[in-house]
Amino acid sequence: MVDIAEIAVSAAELKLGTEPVQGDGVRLSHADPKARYSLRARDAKVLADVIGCALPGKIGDTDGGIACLGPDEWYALLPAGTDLPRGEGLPVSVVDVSSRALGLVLEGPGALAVLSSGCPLDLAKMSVGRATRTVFETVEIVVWREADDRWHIEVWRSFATWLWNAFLAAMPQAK
Amino acid sequence: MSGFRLADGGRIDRRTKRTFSFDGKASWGYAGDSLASALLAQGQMLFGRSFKYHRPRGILGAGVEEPNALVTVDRGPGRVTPNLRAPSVALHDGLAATSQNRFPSLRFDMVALNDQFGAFFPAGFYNKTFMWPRAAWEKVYEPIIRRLAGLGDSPTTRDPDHYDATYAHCETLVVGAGPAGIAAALEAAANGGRVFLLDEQDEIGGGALSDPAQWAWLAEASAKLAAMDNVTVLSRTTAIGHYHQNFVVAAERLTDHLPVDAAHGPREKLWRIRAGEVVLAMGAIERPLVFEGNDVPGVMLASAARTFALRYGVAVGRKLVVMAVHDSGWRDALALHAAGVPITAIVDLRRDIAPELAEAARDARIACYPGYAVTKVSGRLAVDGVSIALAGVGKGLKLDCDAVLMAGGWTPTVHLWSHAKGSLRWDENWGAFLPDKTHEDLRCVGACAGAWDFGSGLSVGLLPAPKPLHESKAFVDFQNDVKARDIGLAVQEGFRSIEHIKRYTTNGMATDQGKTSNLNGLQIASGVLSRPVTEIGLTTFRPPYTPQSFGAMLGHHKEALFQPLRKTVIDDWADIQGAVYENVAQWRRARYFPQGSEDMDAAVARECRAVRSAVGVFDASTLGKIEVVGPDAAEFLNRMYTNPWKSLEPGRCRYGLLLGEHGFIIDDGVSARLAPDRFHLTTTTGGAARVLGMMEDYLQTEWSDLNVWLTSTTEQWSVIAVQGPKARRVIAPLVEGIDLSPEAFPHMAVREGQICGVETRLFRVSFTGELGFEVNVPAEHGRMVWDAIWAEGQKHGVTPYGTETMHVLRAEKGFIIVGQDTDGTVTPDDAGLGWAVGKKKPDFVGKRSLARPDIVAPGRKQLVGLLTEDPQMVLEEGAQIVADPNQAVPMTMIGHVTSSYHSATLGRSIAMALVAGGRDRMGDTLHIPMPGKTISAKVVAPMFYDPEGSRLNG
Amino acid sequence: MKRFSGFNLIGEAFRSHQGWPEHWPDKAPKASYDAIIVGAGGHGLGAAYYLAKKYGITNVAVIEKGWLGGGNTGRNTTIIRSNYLYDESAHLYDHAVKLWDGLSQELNYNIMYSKRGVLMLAHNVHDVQSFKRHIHANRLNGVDNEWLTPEECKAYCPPLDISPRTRHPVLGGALQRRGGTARHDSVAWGYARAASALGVDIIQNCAVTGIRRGADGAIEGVETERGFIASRRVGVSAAGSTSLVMKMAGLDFPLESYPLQALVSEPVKPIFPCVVMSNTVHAYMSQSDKGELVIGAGTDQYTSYSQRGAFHIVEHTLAAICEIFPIFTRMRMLRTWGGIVDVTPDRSPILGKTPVKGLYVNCGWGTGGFKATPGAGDLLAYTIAHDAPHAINAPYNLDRFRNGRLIDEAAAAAVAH
Amino acid sequence: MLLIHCPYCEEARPEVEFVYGGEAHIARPIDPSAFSDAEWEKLLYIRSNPRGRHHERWRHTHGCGRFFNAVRDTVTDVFETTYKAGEARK
Repeated sequence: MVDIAEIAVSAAELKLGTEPVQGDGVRLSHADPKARYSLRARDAKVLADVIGCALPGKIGDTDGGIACLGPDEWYALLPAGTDLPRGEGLPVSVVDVSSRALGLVLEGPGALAVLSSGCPLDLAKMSVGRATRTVFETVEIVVWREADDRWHIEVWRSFATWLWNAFLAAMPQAK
Repeated sequence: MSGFRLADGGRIDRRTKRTFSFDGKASWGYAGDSLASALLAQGQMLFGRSFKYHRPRGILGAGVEEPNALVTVDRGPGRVTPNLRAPSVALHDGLAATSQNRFPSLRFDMVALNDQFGAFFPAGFYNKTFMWPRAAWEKVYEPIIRRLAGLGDSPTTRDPDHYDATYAHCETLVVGAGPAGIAAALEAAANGGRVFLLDEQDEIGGGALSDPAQWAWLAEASAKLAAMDNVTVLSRTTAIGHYHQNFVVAAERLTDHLPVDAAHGPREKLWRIRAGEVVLAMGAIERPLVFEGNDVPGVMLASAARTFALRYGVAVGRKLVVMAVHDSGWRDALALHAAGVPITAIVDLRRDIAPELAEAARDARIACYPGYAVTKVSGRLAVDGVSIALAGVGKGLKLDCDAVLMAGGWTPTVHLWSHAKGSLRWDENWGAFLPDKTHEDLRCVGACAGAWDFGSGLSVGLLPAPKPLHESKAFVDFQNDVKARDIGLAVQEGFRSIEHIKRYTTNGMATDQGKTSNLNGLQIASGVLSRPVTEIGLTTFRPPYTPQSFGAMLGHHKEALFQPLRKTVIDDWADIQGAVYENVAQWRRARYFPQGSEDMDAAVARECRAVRSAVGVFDASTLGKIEVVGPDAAEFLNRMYTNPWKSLEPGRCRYGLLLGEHGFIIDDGVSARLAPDRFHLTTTTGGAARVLGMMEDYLQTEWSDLNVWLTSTTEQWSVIAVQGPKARRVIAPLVEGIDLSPEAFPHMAVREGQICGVETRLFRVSFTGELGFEVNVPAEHGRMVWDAIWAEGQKHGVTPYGTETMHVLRAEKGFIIVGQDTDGTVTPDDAGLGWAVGKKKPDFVGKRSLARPDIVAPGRKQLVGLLTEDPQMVLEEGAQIVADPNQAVPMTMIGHVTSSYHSATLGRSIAMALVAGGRDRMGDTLHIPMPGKTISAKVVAPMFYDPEGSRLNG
Repeated sequence: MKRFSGFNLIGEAFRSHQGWPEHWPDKAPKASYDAIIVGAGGHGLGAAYYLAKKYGITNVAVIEKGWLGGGNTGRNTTIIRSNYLYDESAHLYDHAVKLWDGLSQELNYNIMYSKRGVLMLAHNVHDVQSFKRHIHANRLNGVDNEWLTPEECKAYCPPLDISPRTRHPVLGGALQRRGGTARHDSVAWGYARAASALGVDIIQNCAVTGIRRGADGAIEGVETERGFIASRRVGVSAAGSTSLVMKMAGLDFPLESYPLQALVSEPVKPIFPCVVMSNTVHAYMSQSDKGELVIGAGTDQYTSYSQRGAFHIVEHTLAAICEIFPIFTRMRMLRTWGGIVDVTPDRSPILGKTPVKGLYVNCGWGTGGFKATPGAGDLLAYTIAHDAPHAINAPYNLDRFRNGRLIDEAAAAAVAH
Repeated sequence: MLLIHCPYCEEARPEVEFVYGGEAHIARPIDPSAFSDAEWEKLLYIRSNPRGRHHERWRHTHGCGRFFNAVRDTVTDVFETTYKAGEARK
């Protein structure tokens, strides 16, 4: 006789927490609000002139809140409200994506283990100050190592609830 | 000796008793026992019943190779696990195990009658019978076969346990923590890299756990490993498989060894490890010997008896006979003797025994029978003696005993090596395959590399016997009841390849995966065929190394975390309003908003009327959005879409139709030009990622000269559709900086400005046929703006509507939904969208395919409208259409209904359909045969409401 | 051929089964044949059998590079069904289902065809529309396929979780009662034995190394590891290796070969009474007569001949299985394996003539070839015997990739909106 | 899970970050309308599907986002090399 009890929590009932969660050796919280830009250009110099900021030159490097994600792509995490010039008519693309993603922060000695529970990169070898786009299981994220024990994770808004809860599930085991 | 527990020795903790039950009977053992050792200590010899004949079976091995002693462990509701190997089940307080595959009890099993009739069930018997009468196969034979098959019972309720998973990285991964693995780990760790050492047992040590002489060393090495920061030692962790580029997957068992009330956290953990170098130190497994009666409970591997005695302090009998063809059997016998286990005799097929072994046996007063073989084991539920004969056929004698130990030589564990596609070579000395070459950074050490001293011996598998092969009951695969004669029969019936023999006899396909049977099967086939083993082949090893729970494989992806469910920022509002949802791609969307006891039809009718007569609001945020920016943006879109884009002025919108290169519609959406070098594209909800990927493909690989970039903005913008004659009045008080007058802001225009104090891209577009706006605001403000529109809308009778209403409204206007009215085989012309194809454009994606012969041939299915003769009859979506309803099955179908609704606006049903040559059938009556009735409908243009579009321009 | 029957089985039991002859004698290749089939899978052996049985061509060789039935025939999850959407597909697969019925008796070999029903689950409105379309089309084509409510699905398959709280709630299902499974190895062996009895030579361990064409371009025979074998008619039924064989004949084919994985659990007592498929959740499962849960996993994303798939495919597959059937998380995976599936651009097979006279092809079955085994064999045999396709396989020509008349069942189920 | 060297990121990354893009070096013509049906069929559908060296496209979708080319042995799945889009066939 098969008897399948209903699940306690359904995917639809998962909640995105608002307050930080402190676990044993790891803390999960929301990052401060940010202005986010997707910046594109074949020639970094033209783009740098448009936005008036220096751009990191190598994929994975960051500089002043801007990460180089690809050969012609940068991702800027700037103080909320920052308004960048669009460079109209120039061979650049400046797109405001401030609302597209949410920033989550994992910090503490267990943070690496939480992130590694679903991210296949060798994150221990990632230097402080590096950033990259990657995945956590099937969800795309941008990982930014802000300090030895502090990781900033950018995730598209509608995936944040799942990711928050996946982190919560991994936290008790991450000591 | 008390019972079968030796007076001393072993790694068990004799001060700590553990109580457990087996088949409901209370029993006890010590901390450190396995279920098998604890039961053996109580004198239990009978552990299970075999798969096919239900023959009584005891313990064969002391590790994962065990084929017979399978039990079900019950840890409470939802926590029942079948088919666990008793030697691998750690004893804990409260452990409740039951035997399997017997009815009604282990000692008295009625199905064991099968054994009496075993002669009628040789290998492959089912292929030869159960064919007459034909109907009986389904009704009688198959149900009986199915009921008799299977081992334990499946769980029947939801598993309350959770599972963990992680990725891990190391420079060196060592699989197997026996002496060779530990040495390899220590060596690698000294170089400073990250080292993982995995072992499947409860504690590390491997073979050393059964050798007290090594315990001091083991303790020292364990301590040393534990003290090194760069070393991770995982016991109870089985390396399941080796995958490409040293990706090794392992499962760690976290709680099953603990009493239920002490088990917290995940039950198992999946380790997905990428290693620089992999060192396999997986050891070797002793082979049984194949002789008459080798499956009677009490006949087991010599190495198992050694482990039970020296690791667990249990004698497997009081009078043991060893049947060896290998030195290791003698060594084990001597070790057992030294530990106080009474060895009566050593029988060895070899005439020449190494003098030091023979001498030591003599000193131990063990009778030796060189040149002899066991020819028969007497006893049914337990051994009570063996017959032996010179060379198996000569003069015989009987020996009194209660257990028989088999020493048939050793098989290196090359499974993971083989997973990695490493090649194997046959080694005569081992009588087994050894690792040869690999293209991975992978090596074997210790016994699995063939680098271990077990002594020497024969590799015979089958012992010589007085009976001819076809009469013997000598088992090769114990669990699956494969006898040596079954292999003989397979060969006789023409099966020559080892893969055929395996599949025909099922040798090696049991839950032990052939760990003790593969090589013996191969040897026997080789003997019967008189061909060398290497010509018969080797069955390939596939992951997992041992059976692994589904739960461990899925890690966190269980229940609520199975897959993300995407929700918009307005979803919570819809939830409070009692919306009924539907899943679309990864999203959930409000389908309709029932009030009171309304069903879907009533709610949708009300929502439709509201939009047509007043105003409705709809959360369209899930639509895909792409920002296309750069000097060549218009040129790029012109190449991607079917229609012209270069002439579109900033501030205006255009419907875009996207084809695959095969010429069929794959997506559509309304897009806006915000500036000469900036477009805001929309895609379907489900197509967003696919369209972006496709566009990136063309941009990067075909037209890399274009200066244009694509950015997904799907989640940047919340989209609130405000539709209906009063739409302008609802948003007007909220909007700043945009002239909303029809003259300044016509249909298919876009303006940037502010709404409720935040920036907006305001589209004047309509998927409903009414005056309409789509308010795009940054998602962080989406809910606030929605609330404001909702509040303002109260003055105008605003009604929220869902996707179902959206579908009805657009169908009344004949707007298609890609994926519903198209199905991947529909061209623009088929869909009546020929107008959206730029005739003068020299090229666009898919254009060339539209000129293929079948695409331009007459008679293609074309999108039309259908009006049923009975206006209240709503056709079923997917219903098939025929011209002649009176034809016989199979009928000639000329099309199908793609969309069908009751239109509250029109007070009748409407439908869209793809019909062969449909546009030439306008006015014709076609037929839709349904079960028990045929519905007639007239072909009309797919436009049911406001064909002039006057309402759009209000 | 000694007849298989319960009576003979009992008779043989009294002489220890020493009277059973070889299923098929191991033959050395003759110098020439009237027809050669390349590839001794179920399809190729079936073609040889029907050539001999129905079309009177008995001087036939089946040549196989490895052991017969060792490719996809012996590696698939044995699902049989015919509830396809398009007329072309419904006719093709239903032709096969009709042959499955009674095949045990025809071959005098119990291939254990089990009509336990194939239930396809609908998880969203789009699935429902698509399945209804299938059901209506099937009904008018005379193919059984019926709609079940979630409760009826649950009654048909009790381990199914139909709670609306799951991530992909079950909204209903399409059930083909004649669908089911068969024992894959037995199909290959049954055809081999029956074909052999009709005079067909089965030649294993004999890889094709070349295809010889005459001055007029027509087929003259095949070069093999064991020498040249002449024949004016060669049918290629080589699944994942078809591209390679066709290249020997100078033909480039619209095929790509992908790794496909499958797995089974440990055997348990009967718990799962039918075949269930869920395209939306990506789960396919049945329980074998032996008691193993038989689970189809997905293909890897890249082409490969390695017969070795990636682990994350297994992870996703088992997560999907446990989502739909949550009672199975404690069941244990016993074996995984990989096959090589040949996939065409429209994921429908190619079955018919080729531009080379005397060269016929049966390929491109992707992940779904087992169910078509008797039909494909029969139609390939027909095409070889008549040098022209049967009406059922005529649409499955190579020309469709040129003229655009594709038969794209998967596209018809495509999701957008 | 394959480990793929991305020629842009200049490091080996896990397969799940990548999307396979089919056979490489099949260039779309400047003027498809000049192609015969047979030529168009070849471009759309005919694939070499070799046993051995295979030139193929990958996109580092969940990384740098770039398409690039690779040479992989389809029997062993071992990558011989990867190189940037636009570079000559290797």
